[in-house]
Formats: sequence, structure tokens, C-alpha cells
Amino acid sequence: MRLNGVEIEDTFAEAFGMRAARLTITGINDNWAYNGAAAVTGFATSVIGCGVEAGIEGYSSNTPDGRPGMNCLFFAPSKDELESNLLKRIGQAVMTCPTTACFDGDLPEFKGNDSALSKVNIGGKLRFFGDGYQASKVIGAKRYWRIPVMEGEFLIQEEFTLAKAVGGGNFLILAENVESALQACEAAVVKMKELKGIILPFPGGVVRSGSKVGSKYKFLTASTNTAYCPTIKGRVEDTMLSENTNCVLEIVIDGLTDELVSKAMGIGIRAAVEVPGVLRITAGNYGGRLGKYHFHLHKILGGN
Amino acid sequence: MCKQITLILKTEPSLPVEAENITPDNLSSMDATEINNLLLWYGNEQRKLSEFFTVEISEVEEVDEFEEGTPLCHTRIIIKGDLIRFKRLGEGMSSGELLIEGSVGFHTGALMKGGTLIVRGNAGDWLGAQMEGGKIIVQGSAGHFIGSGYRGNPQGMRGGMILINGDAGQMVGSRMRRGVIAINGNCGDAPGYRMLAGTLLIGGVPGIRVGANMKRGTIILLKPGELLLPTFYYNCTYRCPVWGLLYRELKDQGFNLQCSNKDIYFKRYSGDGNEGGKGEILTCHSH
Amino acid sequence: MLKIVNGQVYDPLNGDRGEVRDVYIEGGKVVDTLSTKIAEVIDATGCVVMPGGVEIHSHIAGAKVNSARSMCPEDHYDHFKKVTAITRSGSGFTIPTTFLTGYLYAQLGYTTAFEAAVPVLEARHAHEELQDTPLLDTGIYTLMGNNYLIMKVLSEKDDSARKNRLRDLVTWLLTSSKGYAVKVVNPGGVESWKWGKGSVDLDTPVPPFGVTPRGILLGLAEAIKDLRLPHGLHLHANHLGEPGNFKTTLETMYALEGYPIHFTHLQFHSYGMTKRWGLSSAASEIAEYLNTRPEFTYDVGQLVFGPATTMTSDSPMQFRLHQMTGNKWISADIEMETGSGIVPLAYKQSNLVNAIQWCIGLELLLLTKNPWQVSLTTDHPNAGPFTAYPHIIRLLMDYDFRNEMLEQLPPKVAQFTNLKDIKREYSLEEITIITRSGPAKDLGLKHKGHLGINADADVAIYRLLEDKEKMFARPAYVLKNGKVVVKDGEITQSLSGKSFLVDPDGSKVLPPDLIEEFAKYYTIALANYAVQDEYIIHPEVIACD
Amino acid sequence: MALQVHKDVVCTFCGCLCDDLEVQVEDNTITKVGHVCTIGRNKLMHAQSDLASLRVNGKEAALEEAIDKAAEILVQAKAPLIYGLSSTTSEAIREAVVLTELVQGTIDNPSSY
Amino acid sequence: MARQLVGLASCTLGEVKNRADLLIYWGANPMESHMRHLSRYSAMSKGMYTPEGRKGRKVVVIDVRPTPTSKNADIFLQVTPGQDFEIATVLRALVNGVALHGLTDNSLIGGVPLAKWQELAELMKQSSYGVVMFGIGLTQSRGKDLNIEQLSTLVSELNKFTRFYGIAMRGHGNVNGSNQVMTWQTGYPLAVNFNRGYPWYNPGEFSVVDMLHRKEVDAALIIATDPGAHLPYDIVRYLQSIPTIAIEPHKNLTTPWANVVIPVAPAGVGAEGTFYRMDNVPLHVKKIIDFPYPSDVEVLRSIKERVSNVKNRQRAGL
Repeated sequence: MRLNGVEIEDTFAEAFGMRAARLTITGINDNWAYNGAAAVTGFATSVIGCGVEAGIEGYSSNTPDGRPGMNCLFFAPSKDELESNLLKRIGQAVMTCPTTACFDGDLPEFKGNDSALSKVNIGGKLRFFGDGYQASKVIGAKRYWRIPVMEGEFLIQEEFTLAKAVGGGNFLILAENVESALQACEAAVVKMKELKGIILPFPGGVVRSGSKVGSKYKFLTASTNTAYCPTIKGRVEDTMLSENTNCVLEIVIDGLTDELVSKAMGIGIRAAVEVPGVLRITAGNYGGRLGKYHFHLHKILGGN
Repeated sequence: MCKQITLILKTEPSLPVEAENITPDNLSSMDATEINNLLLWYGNEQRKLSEFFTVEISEVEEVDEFEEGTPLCHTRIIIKGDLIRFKRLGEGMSSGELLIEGSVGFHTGALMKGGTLIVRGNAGDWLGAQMEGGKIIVQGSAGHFIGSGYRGNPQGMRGGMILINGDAGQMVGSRMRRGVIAINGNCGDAPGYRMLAGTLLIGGVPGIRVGANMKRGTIILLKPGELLLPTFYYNCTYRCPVWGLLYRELKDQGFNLQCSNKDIYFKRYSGDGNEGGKGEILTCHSH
Repeated sequence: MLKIVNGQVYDPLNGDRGEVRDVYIEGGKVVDTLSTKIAEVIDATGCVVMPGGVEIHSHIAGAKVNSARSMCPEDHYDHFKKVTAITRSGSGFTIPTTFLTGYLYAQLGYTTAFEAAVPVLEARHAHEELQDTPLLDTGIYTLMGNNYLIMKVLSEKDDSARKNRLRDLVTWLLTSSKGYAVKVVNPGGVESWKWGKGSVDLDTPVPPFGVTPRGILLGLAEAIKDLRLPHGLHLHANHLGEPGNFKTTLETMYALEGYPIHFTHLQFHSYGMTKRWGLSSAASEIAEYLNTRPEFTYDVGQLVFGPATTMTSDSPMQFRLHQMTGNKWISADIEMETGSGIVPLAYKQSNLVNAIQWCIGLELLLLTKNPWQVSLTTDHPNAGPFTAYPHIIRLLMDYDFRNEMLEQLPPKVAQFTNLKDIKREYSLEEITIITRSGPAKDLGLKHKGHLGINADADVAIYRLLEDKEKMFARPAYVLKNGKVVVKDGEITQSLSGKSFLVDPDGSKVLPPDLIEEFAKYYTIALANYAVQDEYIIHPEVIACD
Repeated sequence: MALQVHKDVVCTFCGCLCDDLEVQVEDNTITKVGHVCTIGRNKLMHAQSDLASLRVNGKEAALEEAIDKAAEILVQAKAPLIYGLSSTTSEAIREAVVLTELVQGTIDNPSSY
Repeated sequence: MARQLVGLASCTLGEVKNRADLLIYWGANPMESHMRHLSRYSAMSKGMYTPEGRKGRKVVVIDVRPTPTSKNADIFLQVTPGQDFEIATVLRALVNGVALHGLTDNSLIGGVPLAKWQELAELMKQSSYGVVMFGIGLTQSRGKDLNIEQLSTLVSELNKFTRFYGIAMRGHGNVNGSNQVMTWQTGYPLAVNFNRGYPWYNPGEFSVVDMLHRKEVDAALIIATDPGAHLPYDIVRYLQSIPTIAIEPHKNLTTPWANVVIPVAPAGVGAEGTFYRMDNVPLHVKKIIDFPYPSDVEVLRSIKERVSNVKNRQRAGL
């Protein structure tokens, strides 16, 4: 099919089941809430090298303590990995950040679907930093830990909710040149970010170094996506790029639900095809063998 | 559908009536005759409820104000009249709603496990004593030993919430183990006596011996009264992160605190030193 | 006149092991034939017929029990009994009120109970309470292990003078208190506590006379033997509850070989010690030795999970417990005589120490070969309330049930006890022995604990059930003094029991030097010391022979 | 009647219960008290004066009548209070508790305030 | 009542006489209220390990005003009224080495400089058998049972260092006995309600002053006590408005208005029986002379029989 004259390939993005958590980080003002959120979601583009994929969703309108706050989403392949990464990141990036407090964010996306949720104890483990002077406080039905720090107290909720979520939704923008590709990506990212419940974990929401499974080197499990690299188009037999394609960029989406991922892809693609110089939209998959979720581009965009 | 049972007091009895049978749990499956025949203790005799009250039952359609569209399904009892001579109303209740449009006597909501109990007037002593869960709201004032334990019991309130809009008597929250008590007005001596944990907020001026012998837990004083016992130690003046949480929780429950959320500094005291000093008293420093 | 027909009679003393025979009762006694044919008939088909239960060691009346009741209203709020046309009201779970205590014992088939520790100075109080304890024949044990006058006499150098004087003093203390037996609690240890000193071993000299616990024990044991008291020395040894105390217990036993001694709540005295000062079982060491010493008897003090109220004259031990648990604590030093302490407690299955204690009691019961040496107790309410007896009986009679319970304990108990390996199951005859016939014999009550001719007509009739806990929890009938007092587990009439006293062959007055000491150091007049006769409503003197 | 001297008498007027009093009685009248404090002496010496008189509703009455009336009052009450018991024997207190139980009332003594 | 939360370490008066080397009278003035207490049992008595009597003991009095007892004390600490709880709190801290915030030696606690309390704390720890005797000055000042609770805790904690006990200086002859009997029969020492046929306890709810104040009683039987003299005026007024029976040997402030007055022989003079001393030692009191009246036991038994007959008739539906 074609959208605004851009070819949408009849393929699908292959995505995986992941575990996700939403954190609300509050601070004395917007700036310090942001500093905490930025630090805790930093260096979290891909689980391959970062253990976790994370991003800031945006400012929270309704924080538990009534202070300015930001929501962040975290995705990891398993409960254990998510837990251990949260523990490290909150400990190093929120506890350290002046005036911040860290809460389990709401997950309205899972209302009525409790079976998708589980709890991990984060605050109850970080509390030992208090060296015996930590104290807990139960308000409502929730327990919080108060850890004395040089600035005052670091407040963190004991339990955080983990949800069964989706990671690795994606689409690729094939364009005539880098300017068009970037412009398309930027347009897509702006639109997609309006949606809550998803993150685009890569820098600026965009990744240039897409990968394929396997490598000629035995010690590597993944390597550059040769079929989409324009500079070696002539040397690669199975290149997927047409003559006039000179730049490919990918947008990866992690979302709390498959609907959200699919919605985000739709919004992003529609925004991208409006940019002149975009030639084709496709998506990455592994033949459908690895991931639980298949997002068919035509279906998302309302085609056949 | 929500079952609404209205009890209207005929005349005030001259001796106390023990009415622990009047709980939403008990009345939910009863018809009018059964309710009329329910026995209450009047001195050393048991008398039928109908001797004291006229009974009206109606069905009301209602939705949850927090969860839009979810139909409520519970029993609500509304009692109208001056119930000062009635003791143990709502004792041990675990669900539903008990609304008292007047004042009540002792032990109201004692041993309560869940549900909501609202008193439009004043409440007597032992309000919510040894309660485990649920919510009690008193729009007037309440007596001594709110959320406390009965004699000899090492533990008082173990959960839930008690919100008093007016004043409170002595030893509010004595030996409380968990939960929140908030008093908008003043209170008598020794609030939080032997407190084990939990949160006690006093909006007005407290009596003396605040938090005496407390082991753990938090007492928040918005209008600090006299000096604390010398076994409490001043630590610092700071913004307490928990305050925001509590403020919001109380506001969500419809409790009108006489102060703002923002820009409050607290002086933090640890104590009681004689009991290990793990408790805290936060006194409001500035608004 | 009454006859119980078709019941399976368990009367170990007379050789009945469930044989079906009729039991005839007349004038409050078991008889061989009835004088008339018109008799009430109780059909005991499908039931076992046993003598009424005999409680050898329980804290049910007197100053410290009442202090505990008063300190612990929380023990009472949820456990109460309404007044009826027949019975008084009451309250309490681990420390029930006097009337309730009588009812609860009767409702288990018990008809005799002894209050285990009474100072002479407060004996009047115990007797007042026992007057208000219905349905039980009772007696009290008189505390002497830390008595000033006893220690004074023991410090006497001349052997024969010492023996004679001690014999007279024991007689005087027993008769003054209207006591039944001599009780010793942590000999010397309580006096040492009053001096602010540490715990004592068998040979630690105790101020002010430098008498040792060994000296106190040997002196009293000899006096008791000499006076031919019906019950031997009732001994709560030193170091109760301390890890490794089995060594003291064994040493005490070695020291007292040849004397009739009743070691009380032996469970608390059979503790080994792990490398890290923790608790382990030394039940087998103790039981093995006991199996060779038929003159020694004991009651077990079996631990029961749930609330308990510890109370003992062992005041230093109670202070340790208070410090350990942080629970409230009452203590009372009693001038010239003893001390006492009370601490409420809850034993938990999940607590390793409690679980080990639980195992140790059962091990003792199961490893002691001769059931006549054993009495079932919970040292009520120290290790748990006596109302748990049916449960303990089931633990003894049902290996699978016991294992089921064992599996609910922390798995670590296996490292410290051997209970799992003991397969023994008690028979009904053996249960009869440890709950009635044995304690009656131990107490020298010849008309109790059996259903032979002239025995007191105290009878418990239980429906034979597979579940022994259910069976013993609700007797079909209980007869007290020939009258039906419980039917289907409910009280049908209330009556007051007898008080057992002794009248040993010693002097009933104090010698002049001790009269002088008394006048100087007691705060009451000697004339007001002895319990007056009016405090005993139905006395029965048991002969010293 | 001859003069009698009671020794080791217990003084019942305060919590000390001194039990070494010597009370001299002549013709059923206490004439002298030894080993006693002023309060105790006063109380004992005046034990026989100012006796209350048996009355029902202000009028002299017979014991039986008074007892009947007392029983009637207690039976009719829905919330009777039995109170006092600070200066009597435990035997009397035992009876007072049974009575309270029987009339289903409340019992208390001065140590509650 | 305080002992229901923390208990109390105590001893009989003979131990005070024989062993105590430190005596503290707190809010108690035995020279006037328990006149022979000092000579028979405490400060002045000579006992087994206290042969020197008064000379061998330290005597401390804590009271709000000088009293005959305080005049004979080694140390008299005159305190401001209503500060007993604060004093006991500070003593606990001093005994246990808990730091006191912002206080100097000269800071006043209950009107007395901290340094004095520090001295007392040391004295307590260094004594070998200390006893504090507390009276109505402590039990009836602001805080009431909290004061005793704090003092009891202090006494308990001192046992980590030495032997230390507390004794309540009970006033009336057998008020202790009435606590004892009620406890063994009902499980509770006072304020017991039987409305439902079983004992139920709650001081403040079922205690005499509170019940009468709230007019929750419709008849009263008063035995061997004079509410007309002891209770507040509004309460006596209410008592006068309901049927009241007084069983009482002597004319007092209640007998003139009680509906039924049954005179009885006074215990220990005209009737025998058991009394419990302030330290729980039970004594048998004698009958010395004949009275024209029965004992209160007999009267109560008669009333009981009458009531019981009526109740049984009611039960039988007659």
C-alpha cells in the first residue's frame, strides 16, 4: 500500500513480551524532578547493553506528594532483570538527586487486568542504606521508606508494580538523504510522544544502528543490519535498499500494551510519510519466530 | 443497588444502650421485621430495636464517586437522633457504611475492620479503639482514648483511619500500631502515649506529654503547644517528604486541614529517648 | 446410689485395661455391691470409665495467680462464662477466675488439683480462693526452698540437732500454712536474688548463712522422708529455662538418689546447649537416667503453642524473661520466705526456641519407660493452659498427628531434637496412668486415681473416639464424690470439694529461739501467722505412713 | 463481765493492718487500746458510739423489712451499682460480688478514682 | 491499673523492714495517713539487715509541700504539683544513661534542679535494696495512672542495677481485699459490669464516679464506704435522687438520706473475716465485742437469698 505516495511494505514489526514499571519522581520543583528523571532513565537505550530500556513519559499532573513530578517507564526482559536494574538506578540516580522522592506510578492501562501485574520490593531493599536509622511509614494502604540523607530524607515507596508489557515495536524510514530521514523521524517522535504509556528509548527517539541476529564473529550475537546499510549497498547481496535510498533510520517503541505500541507506530508512520524525501516504510522482524507480537504495518494503517 | 436502612430515634433512653448489633454486616441481610426485633442491651435487659427506633428501608442506586460507572453494592445505615446514650455502635463492622446524624456514646467503631463510619455530631470515649481497618470520620469532637487499646492490651489501633474535625480528649492514639489519626482541633494530654507506630496528626493545640513513651511512629503537631518532654531530641528544621503524602491522603478522604501543603517546614524531634528514640514528633515551623 | 454399667474400665492400679465391668457407687465411694436395688444407672456403653483426673502441679489460686489475673485483663476479655442457675460467671483463658477454673477442670474429667506454690505468709489467700474453686478436691504445696528459718536451722552445726529441728520446722510450716507437701523453687536462688546476686549452682553458698542449695535439698528431702509425708519433695530445680541446665538437673538428681523426689515441669530443666549458647534437647539424657531411678517422679510441663502466663516463685528467672521479651512484669519479694514473678508470654510455632521446648516435653514423655513416674502437666499456666490436655493426649497417642504438628515447626528443630525418631504411642492405660493413677500414687492419695473398693467416687467417662483430642475434651459424664457434675461436657451441678492436709509427727510450735527471730523479722504477729481452721471447709487429713 | 485483754488484734482502719494491738474490753465495751496510732485508737474507742439506725425511707424499721426493701430495689433496677467495700472483710466482698452478678449490675470500689 | 500495662516489682513490708537501705516516699505522708508505717515497717524500723534502723537507711521524700514525713527525711525534694510524670521520666533517663535534650544541671524538673535528680538517680542505683512508696499525691495528680505507670517502669528498670521495688500506700483498710476478691471472682480488680451476666471491665466506663456523673445507674447499694463524704457533690446529689441502700455500722454523711440503712457490726471489731494489707498479705481480723447488729456478710447473704428467690420465680415465669 501507499500512504501519501510512500510505499508501506507489507511486513510486520516483531516485538517481545517484556516487564515494565512506571515510576513517578517528584522534586521540590520541575527542575529537580527532571534532573532525577533524566538521570534514572539515562543510558537505557537497549537491553542488550544497558540491561533496561527507559524513557521519560512526561510531567505528572497528579503526584502522590503533590509536588512537581515526572513519570518514567522502564522495560526489561524479565522481572528479575527489571528489579535489579531499578534497584541500581533508583539507588544511584534518584536517591542521589536532591529533594527527589520516588513513587510507584499508576498503571491505569491495566485496569481490570490484575493478572498482568506483579509487585517487587524496591524501597524495602534500598532502605538498608539508612544504616538502621531508616523508618517506614504506611499511608493509605502503601508503605514508604524514609532514608536519612545529607539533604534531609529520601522517600521511596516500598513496592513497585510490574506489568507484562511489550518491547521492540519498530518501523524503519527509508529516505533519499539524511535530512529527509531525520526530519521524518523528528516529526514522528513529536507526535508519538504525545501518547502516554510508550517510550522511544533511543537518542531523540531514533536509532541509526539497527541490528540483525548473528555475526560472522562467533563471539557476537548481533551485528549491524547490513541489508539496510546504504554505504555497503553494492557489496551486500541481500540489500533491501533501492538505488535512491541513501539513509535509513529506525524508531523503536516499548509500550505498556500491544495496542499502545500499535497506535504509536500508526501515529509515527503517518507523520513520517508527510515529509518529502521519504521513500519507503518498513519494519524489522526475525521471520516471526522469536517475538510474541507481530505488528503488521498494513493492518495498523488500516489497509489489508 | 445499595440498601439503605434508616433508624430514627424515638426518645432518648435514660440508661445506656449497648448497640453493637447495629452494623451494616449484621443488618445487610435482614428484613424490616428482623431489624425491628434485633435485641439491644438496655441496662441488664435486652430490648427490641423497635422500642428505640423506627425503621425505614429503601434501595438507592449509586455509583462510586472515585471509580466512575462502578455501581456500589453495600449496606448503608443512617441513624438519626441524639445517640449519646448508645454505646458500641458499629463495633467490629467490616463493610458498608454507618452514618450517624447526631452524637454517639462510647466505643463507636471499636474493633472495626472495614467500611466507613461517619458521625455528624460528637463521639464518646474509645472511638475506634483497637480498630484494624476502615475509616471513621467525626465531624464534631471525640472523647478520650481514640484509637487506643483497652486496658492491658499492649496494642491499640492496628490499621485504618480516624478523622476528627473537632477536638479530641486525652490519650488519643495510645499504643497505636498502625494507621492514621488526624484531629483538626485541640486534644488533651498524652496524645500518642506509648505509640508503637502509625501516624497521629494534631491540627490544634495538644495537651502536655505528647508522645510520652512512644517507641516508633510519627506525631505531627501543626500548632505546637508546650515544651516536649526532655527525652525528645531536636534534630533539624526541614521539609518532610512524608507530609505531602499525608496531606494528599487526608484531602482525598475529604478531611479539611487548616493549613496548606506548600512551604511547610517542620522541626523534627526524635524520642522517646527512654524507649529507644525511634519515634518522631514533627512540629510545624512555618506556613 | 449409682451404678455405671457396660463401660470399658481403665483402672491400672487394679489391673483393669478396658475390661467391661460395672462400677458401683454409694456414699461418695466405690463399693463392691449396692445396699439397695434402686440405683441411678449410667449406661457407659461405648465409653471408657476412668478415675477422675488428678492434677499434680498447677497454679490456680493465691497471691501470684491473682496478681496475674489483675495484670492481664486482656487474657479475659474474649474468654468469659455467663452466670447460670447452677454456675457462677467467670473469665480468663490462661488465668481463669476461681469458679471458672473449677468448671474447666471438671469439664475435662479432672476432680482433684493441687496449687503448686504458696508461701506460708500468703497461704490464707490461696485457701480463700480454693473455697471459691468448685468441683475439685484441692491442696497446696508450701514453699520452703528460700525460707529464712529453714536456712537458719540448716546452718546449725550439730547433725542430730539440725535434723530434729528441721523436722519440727517443716511440720510447723506445713501445718501453719495448711499445706500438703513441701515445695522448693530454685533453692537458694531467690534469696540470692534479693541480695542482688547472680544465679546459684548446687554448691553456691547462699547468704546470710552460707547454706548451699545442695544442703537445703538434702536437709528437706531427709526431713520429708523422716516425716513420711505422703508426697515427696516437690522440686523446681535451679537454672530453670537456661540452655545447658540439664547438667544441673542431673547433678541434683545424683545428689538426691534414694529420696522420694518429684521433679516438677522437667521440660524446663532438660535443656542442652548448642555451640552458640542456643537451646537443644537433653531429654534423652534425663530420661535415660530416670529410667534407672524408680524413686524419682516428675511432671512434664509440656509447652502449648499460644498464650501463656508465666508465674513462679523463681523471681530471678522471671526478671530475665521480662528483660528478654520486654513484656510486662510483676515481681514480689515475700519477707523471710520467697519471691515471685509474673510475665505474660505467647509461645509461637514459628519460634525455634519454643518449637524445641515443645519437642523436649514430648521427648521426655515418650522416652520415660515407666508411666508411673510421669504426670501430665503444662505447669499451668506457665507452659500453657491445662485446657490443652486433650490435645497433648492426642499428641502422645497418635504418631501421625504428632508428626503432622512437628512438620509445622521450623525445620531446624530436627538439628536440636530427636522427636521425629520416636515412634512410641501411648495406650489408653498409659494415659490413665499419667493423668490420674500416677499422680494420685505420687501424691500418696490412696483413695484417688483408681476405681477399687473404697476409692473416692470421682469418675470420668469418655466416649471412645478415634480422635483422642475430641474424646478427652468432652466427657460424657464426670462424677465428683459420687454425684454427676458434668454431663455431655456441661456442668450439671456445682459442689465444693475437700482440702487435703497432712498432720506430720513433728512439733506444732516453734522453738523459743525461732519465736524470737519471728518476732524480730516478720511484720505480723506469730499468733496471726497460721491459717485458721475456718479457712478449710471440708478438710481431709492424709496420714503420714 | 470480767475484763478481757485481746492481744495481737488487727487494726482495720488503714492499709497497714498493724496486728499487734492490745484491746481491753470490759462488759462488752472497749475501754483501752494499746500499741496503736491515734487514728486507730480513736476509731476503736468510738466503734460503739454513733451507730447507724435501721431505717427504711427515713423511718425506723425491722431488719427483715429493710432486707426485703433492699432486695426489691435491686431486683427492680436495670442498672444497679454496688459500691464501696473498702472497709469490710473479703467474705463480705465475696457476697457482694455474687449479689452483683445476680442482679446483673456494676460493682466498684474507691480505688477506681 | 497502671500495672496492667507495665506490671510492678514489689515486696512485702517485711522486706522493707529487713532489707531496704533506701526509702523514697513519693506523694505519701505516712506520718499522718499511716501513722505506724514508719516505725513498724519502714524508715524507723529495725530489721534483719538493717539493725541500725533509721540510721542505716537513706530516706527521701518527694512531695509538693513540707510534711511531717519530709521533716524527718535525709533528702526532701519539694516539687511543683502535677509534674510527677515528668520527674519519673527524667529519672528513667538518668538511671539508664539516656541523654536529656537541652537540659543543664540547673534546669528545673518539677521545680527541682536536674542535678538533684541526678543525685537521686545515683542514690537509687547504688542502693542495695530500694523501695519507693507512693501515695495519693502521685495517684491523684495530673496524669493519674500514667504517673504510676512511669514510676513502675522506673522501678523495673532499676532492677537491672540493684533490687528496687514499689509499694502503693493503700488508704482504706481493705480496699486491697476488694480488689483481690473481685479479681479472683470476676478476673478484674474494679469497675466490673455484669449487665450481660458475665464480668466486663472498663474503668472510666464502669467506675463509680464516671457512671454516676453520667447518670447511668438507677439504684445503688453502698457497703462500708461513705460516698457522702468521699464523692463530689454533683454525684452525691444524683445518688440522692435514686433508690440507695447503705450497709454501714456508723452514722455518716450517707446514712441520713439513704432510702434503706442497714447497720452492721464493723469488721475487725464486731465481726471477723479476712483483710488484705497494702502489700497483699492477708490477715484474719477478729471479733472483739458483740454488736446489736448482724455482720455485713449475713445481711448481704439475706439480700442475696431474697433476690435469688425473686429471680428464680422470674425464670420460672411466675
